[in-house]
Amino acid sequence: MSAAPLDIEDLSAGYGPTRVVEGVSFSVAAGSRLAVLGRNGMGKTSLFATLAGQTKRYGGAIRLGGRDIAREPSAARARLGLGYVPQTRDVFPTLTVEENLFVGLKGRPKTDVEEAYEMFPRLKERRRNLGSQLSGGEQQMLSTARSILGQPSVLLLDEPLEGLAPVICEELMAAFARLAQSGNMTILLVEQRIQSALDFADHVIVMERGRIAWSGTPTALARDHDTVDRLLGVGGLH
Amino acid sequence: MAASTTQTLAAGAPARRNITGSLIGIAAIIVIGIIGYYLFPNNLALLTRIIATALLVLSIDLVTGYCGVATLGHAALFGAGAYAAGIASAHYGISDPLLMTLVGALAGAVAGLVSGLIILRAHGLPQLVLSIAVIHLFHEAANKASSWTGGSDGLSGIAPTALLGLFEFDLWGRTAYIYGLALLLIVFVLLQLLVRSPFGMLARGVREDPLRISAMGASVQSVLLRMYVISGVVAGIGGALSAMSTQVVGLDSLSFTLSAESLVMLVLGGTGSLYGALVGTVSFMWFEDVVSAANPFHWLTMVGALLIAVVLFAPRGLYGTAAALVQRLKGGRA
Amino acid sequence: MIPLFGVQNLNKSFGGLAVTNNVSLSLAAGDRLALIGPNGAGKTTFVNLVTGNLLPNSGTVRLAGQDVTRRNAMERVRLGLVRSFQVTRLFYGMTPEEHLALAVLQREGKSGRMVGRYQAMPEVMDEVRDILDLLGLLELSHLKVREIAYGQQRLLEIALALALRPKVLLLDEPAAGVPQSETARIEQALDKLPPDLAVLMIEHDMDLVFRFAKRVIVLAAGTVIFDGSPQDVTKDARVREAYLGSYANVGSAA
Amino acid sequence: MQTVFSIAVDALAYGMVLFVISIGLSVTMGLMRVVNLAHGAFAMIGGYVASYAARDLGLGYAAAVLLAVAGTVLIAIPIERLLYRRVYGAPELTQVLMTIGITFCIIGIANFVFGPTLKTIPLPDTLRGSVDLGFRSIATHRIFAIICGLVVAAALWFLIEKTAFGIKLRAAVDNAAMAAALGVRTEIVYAVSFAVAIGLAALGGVVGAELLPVEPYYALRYMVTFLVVVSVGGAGSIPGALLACLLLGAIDTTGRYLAPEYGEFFFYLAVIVIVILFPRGLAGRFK
Amino acid sequence: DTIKVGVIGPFSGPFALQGKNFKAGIDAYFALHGNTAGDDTIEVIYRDVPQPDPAQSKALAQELVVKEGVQYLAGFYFTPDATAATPILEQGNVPMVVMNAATSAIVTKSPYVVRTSFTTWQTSTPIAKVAKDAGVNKVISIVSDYGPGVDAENAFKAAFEKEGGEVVEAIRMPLSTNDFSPIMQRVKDSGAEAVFAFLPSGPTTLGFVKAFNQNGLKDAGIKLFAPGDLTQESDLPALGDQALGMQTTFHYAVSHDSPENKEFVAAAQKAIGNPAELSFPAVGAFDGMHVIAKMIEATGGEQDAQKAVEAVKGLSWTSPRGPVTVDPESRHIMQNIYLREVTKADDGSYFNKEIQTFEKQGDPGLEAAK
Ligand SMILES: Nc1ncnc2c1ncn2[C@@H]1O[C@H](COP(=O)(O)OP(=O)(O)OP(=O)(O)O)[C@@H](O)[C@H]1O
Ligand SMILES: Nc1ncnc2c1ncn2[C@@H]1O[C@H](COP(=O)(O)OP(=O)(O)OP(=O)(O)O)[C@@H](O)[C@H]1O
Ligand SMILES: CC(C)C[C@H](N)C(=O)O
Ligand SMILES: [Mg+2]
Ligand SMILES: [Mg+2]
Repeated sequence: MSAAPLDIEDLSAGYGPTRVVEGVSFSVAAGSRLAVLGRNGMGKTSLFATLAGQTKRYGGAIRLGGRDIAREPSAARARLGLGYVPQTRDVFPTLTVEENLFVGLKGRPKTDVEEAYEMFPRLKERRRNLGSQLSGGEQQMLSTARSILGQPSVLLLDEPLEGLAPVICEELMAAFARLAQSGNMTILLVEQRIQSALDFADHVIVMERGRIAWSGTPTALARDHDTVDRLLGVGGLH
Repeated sequence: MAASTTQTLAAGAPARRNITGSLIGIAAIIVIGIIGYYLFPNNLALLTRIIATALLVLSIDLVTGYCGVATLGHAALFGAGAYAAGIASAHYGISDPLLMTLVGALAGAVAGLVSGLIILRAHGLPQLVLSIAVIHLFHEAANKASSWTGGSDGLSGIAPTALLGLFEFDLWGRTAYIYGLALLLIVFVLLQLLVRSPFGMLARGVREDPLRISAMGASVQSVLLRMYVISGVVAGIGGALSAMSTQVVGLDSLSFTLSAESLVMLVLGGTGSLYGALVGTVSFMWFEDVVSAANPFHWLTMVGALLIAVVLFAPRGLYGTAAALVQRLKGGRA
Repeated sequence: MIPLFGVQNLNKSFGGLAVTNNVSLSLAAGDRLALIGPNGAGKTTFVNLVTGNLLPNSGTVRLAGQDVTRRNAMERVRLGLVRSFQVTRLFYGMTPEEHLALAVLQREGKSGRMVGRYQAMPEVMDEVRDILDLLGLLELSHLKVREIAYGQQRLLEIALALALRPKVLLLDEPAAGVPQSETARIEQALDKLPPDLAVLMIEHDMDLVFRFAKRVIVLAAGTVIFDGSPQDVTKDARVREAYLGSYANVGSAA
Repeated sequence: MQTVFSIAVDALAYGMVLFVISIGLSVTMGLMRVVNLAHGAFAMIGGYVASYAARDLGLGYAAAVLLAVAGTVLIAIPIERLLYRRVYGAPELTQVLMTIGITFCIIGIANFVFGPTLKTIPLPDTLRGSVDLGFRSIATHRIFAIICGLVVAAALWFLIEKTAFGIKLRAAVDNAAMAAALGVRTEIVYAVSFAVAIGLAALGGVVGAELLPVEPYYALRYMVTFLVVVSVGGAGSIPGALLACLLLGAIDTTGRYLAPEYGEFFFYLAVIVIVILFPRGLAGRFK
Repeated sequence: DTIKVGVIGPFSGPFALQGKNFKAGIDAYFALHGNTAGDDTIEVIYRDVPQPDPAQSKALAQELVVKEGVQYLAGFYFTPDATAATPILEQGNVPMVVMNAATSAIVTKSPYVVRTSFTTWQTSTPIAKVAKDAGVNKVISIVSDYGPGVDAENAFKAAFEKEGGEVVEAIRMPLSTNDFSPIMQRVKDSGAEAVFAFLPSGPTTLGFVKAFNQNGLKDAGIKLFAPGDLTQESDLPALGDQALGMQTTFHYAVSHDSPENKEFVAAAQKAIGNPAELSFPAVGAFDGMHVIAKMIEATGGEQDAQKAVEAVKGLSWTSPRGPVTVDPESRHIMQNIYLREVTKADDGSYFNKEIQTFEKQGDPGLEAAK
């Protein structure tokens, strides 16, 4: 069997003297869908940022398709197949929508942006607008589409549903599921809408103060009311 | 309850620390001032020049460090003070040092208002350009009004009378120095009160996000303009001090060069803190004096190297970096 | 009831794109209104027009009996119209305590004081602490905002709006980025708002919308396509198609 | 009427020379967001290299220009690696401090190596002398400068707006971390852009030397002029910079004809009016 | 004893070349006459004021007097810098020898000021006669808009009108001007037969002269007259052929043909390193040192400003520039002013060739001010 698309071991990271990710280890299989849950400020964003090479790693290994990338700069990781959609979206404000998408192409022909337009027709309508002129939801679409255009083998999505209309959320989650099921993309998802996350994922980890506090299947988590209360602070799921 | 004890601790501690901090600061200025007096009794003119410039740099800090207004034209406020005090003495016989200081402060305030009204019409780079335009206009105006200002030959004939009727402005510059030190202290104490006041906090808010400030119902323009006027008073006092101690005012006091140099001093020391302004001025001018005396022909390279070194090794400025280091050693982020 | 606030035939377009199309609506004291609609429907633009951050092409905005269409944002805030931002806008180098103190001082007309310190003003400090406590930010009150997690910044954003004691409050996606567990805090805060305050909330979190709103307006392509009760909105075919999708089923159950 | 034409020609020529010299700064300031006060210093280095090549080595004008551009870029590369790299993304004032420091050092070194006198770059015979326009004569060299300006403007505009490189550059500037997360090698993009900007500075230094002669203090003497035209145009915008140069060139030239004693007033008042009317610059990308 | 002399000048920055010339002149003096005067050794301390900056000049002057204990202040390239230091003289009992600053009034600021350079009035007056003699009646005056420029304009106008000529237009342009084409258009439109121009020595003169030639004024037969600042020797290599034939009046030309000057030039060129950099501030400094040496001799090394100044009033000697006298009344130097023409030497270099002498010129500026 080939190496796992993503495999991390004893990872720790943080800002200056404060550690916000501590001893995190997990491994995901090709085409799987992992949800990372946890309350505010528990380190989910920091974990993803560390994987993408944007937060200081203090120790531990990160392997992408078996290759150690822990010391690679962010751009090299991206070119090795890691896609990252940050929580803050980070649309390029002075580039047009289309130019934003071009940046995500990683050398593919420019015509391939059509793929993004298929996924989000709204973006096609706004293709000549600047990133800064987009509505909140449109920015979210753009950021997601931009990363997917790069055909990553592992895609990190930090709250991709934030600010999206319910219809779009459904369509988007369905699209993510299709991408994962096609087998060439492994998706890691942080999401506040727990139900959506559980519907989507085949495996869940819950973070608590930088560590993995719970790990298992969505069904197990849904049944484990204690954990849900304690770690997610949500009074039951619907 | 438990929560409320942590609150009182949290709120009380920094408050007390701040007050001790400012007392230490004031004491430090006095001590350094006195040491300067006894250590360099023959160099008081330089020390006085440093004080006058420090007032200008403090004044820039108010708008740049605290309000985030980029300016390369702040010498307009300083020069206005210098020329006003000088003209008062040379043309109108108002030669009492206290009165001259007052005239300088007023003129500085007016110049602050005028340049503020122009400079605050833009942000960022265009703002910087407005400030450059303003200083050039002031400069040209002073050059043109040569019957008042002496044009490029400089305004001479300034003869301040004895301070309080007792202390003459002597060759050694003792009176000028001590008077300057006193002015600096008073200004410094008042500014410390100012930057910690609600208004000071409002100004910091403007620096961080003006849109947010107006969404809170405060007028960004009015905050900035008020700060510009205050800044003008401070710079004007510096200008007046310079006019009194030099007894000549040159066009350089309204120049882009002076504006740029004093901004450099501020950044060197660290923006957004009054100490940074002082540390920056003293270290820059002292360094410049030493290297230019050591090698009058090629010292500029040394100053350039200093600036680069500061950016590389003390990116927040001399004071800012030192302060951050001390914080780090003490541990804790608060 | 006399409307506290209203807009008449408001229009705005960017280039050729009409983003706000003849929108009229009014709010009375005590209203709890949710403004929903697809992404890019023009909700944020609407808020910007109302607050004075954008100028309309035509139409009027009235507030507290005055025509404020040409007044700037600051003056509208002083008349009691306060907003929160969809993407947080905070003073990243300042602490939550300072944020709220500034807001309270500003509201009381004391923000121009050049001597004295807010820490020494008990009435300010008490209020600041109450608000921090309400939103669970007390422990963070002395951290720089750039050091606190995004979700908590969102809470501070709302705290700031509350501290200004508005008459009309516009909340642009207050719960976006706030985890479900913390959304409860926002609801708590909203519950404690003075009953005569009018609130307009833009939100994509339908759970929150349905718990909060007594009235829902749906905007699509800049046009109001629905104005009515939360019960009715899930039954409206156009809204279901344009916005709610299958949520309509879940939502009505909740 | 003849006078009007004549002034117009002067204005055009002056504006284009300004453009050639300052456009590189528009790239560093607008696109790389570095307030590069050392721009003039690199232009000056270009001038010195060309002067040395043409006068002391006896090379032809074209060869001297090429050598100046290549030489200046070569000198700039280590400076970029060691110093500029440290201030990308730093607060503007920190960049001001660093680049002023660099300027001081370059001035000091130039003064030491070449002495304080003017250095000229001898023109080839084809560019020497004047061309008769019928109603007046104009220095051939100025026509050359105008052509240079147009070519540079077009090429640069194409590079930045239309090529994949230009998009990556603009993305890296907007948000370097995000661009990297999308696989853009921001360091390389920056290094190349910096080299382009410096090459343009050197070219401008050489082509503009007839108007702004090369001497050690060049680096500071014209700093403000460059800063002003770039900002008035809107940093990062090629058409903006072109427009600003032509407009300010025209105002300056006319002012100097009509009322030279108020020349400075004219110029800076115009700057104030333009900035107030267009607070983002004539075609500004950014605030 | 060691007598210290403090020299303030622009040793770095845009005017570094002029400061360098101060030092060359002083070094040349020591090379030729030794660094002793009477039984005393002279030591020079340099302080840099790169651009006009009276506050800095005064602070440095004061430091030199009180801390370094200098007995003489000298140098001063810029007028405001000199003026700023004058209040120190009486209190400090220190004479000042101005080696360049060229505004007439400086010597009136204190009885302890002696000047060994020139004034702009002094150098700009004789050219009026030259112009008139060349048959020119209508002149347009173009000067840099600052003190010395205004002086030059007034001096020329006064003298030219006295000669019966007419200044049809007087233009003052900003110091920062670098494109002179529009000014040249003004000249064309004015109908003047000649241009009188003053620009401070340095980079801008190049652009001015080029603009004059390239805009067709030279070809149209319009003449250019100026005081020698415009054709400072150190600028000539850059001006090249453009300047050929230009006539200027000045107090000194490096090419001045006299044994004293040959000796001086040899020593000063050695001191400055690059011979092409030598120009007029060097001779002001050289003669300044001569005056200081005389003062030291007269006082026997004692610090007595009054006595020192008295001793040199009326002093005459043969300077590299020709015969000179310190006018006892004004303490300003009386000297010959020469009309020179830029000429190409056999070795291909350019020089100011003296073609006419106006002997024993005082400072008309002081009289005009009265
Ligand atoms: N730039 C930073 N500097 C210092 N501390 C930070 C920084 N960014 C985040 N932190 C801290 O790191 C911790 C983890 O933050 P992180 O953003 O990873 O949490 P999160 O789980 O993604 O939360 P949320 O659900 O609110 O997005 C928080 O305590 C936060 O205060
Ligand atoms: N300055 C602008 N120039 C051009 N188009 C703009 C500008 N600002 C907004 N738009 C467009 O107007 C439309 C409405 O934007 P708005 O931000 O109001 O949407 P919204 O309803 O708040 O959406 P979301 O729920 O996604 O935040 C969007 O399609 C957006 O791209
Ligand atoms: C013409 C120059 C030599 C005069 C000098 N700059 C002065 O201020 O007096
Ligand atoms: Mg997060
Ligand atoms: Mg929105």
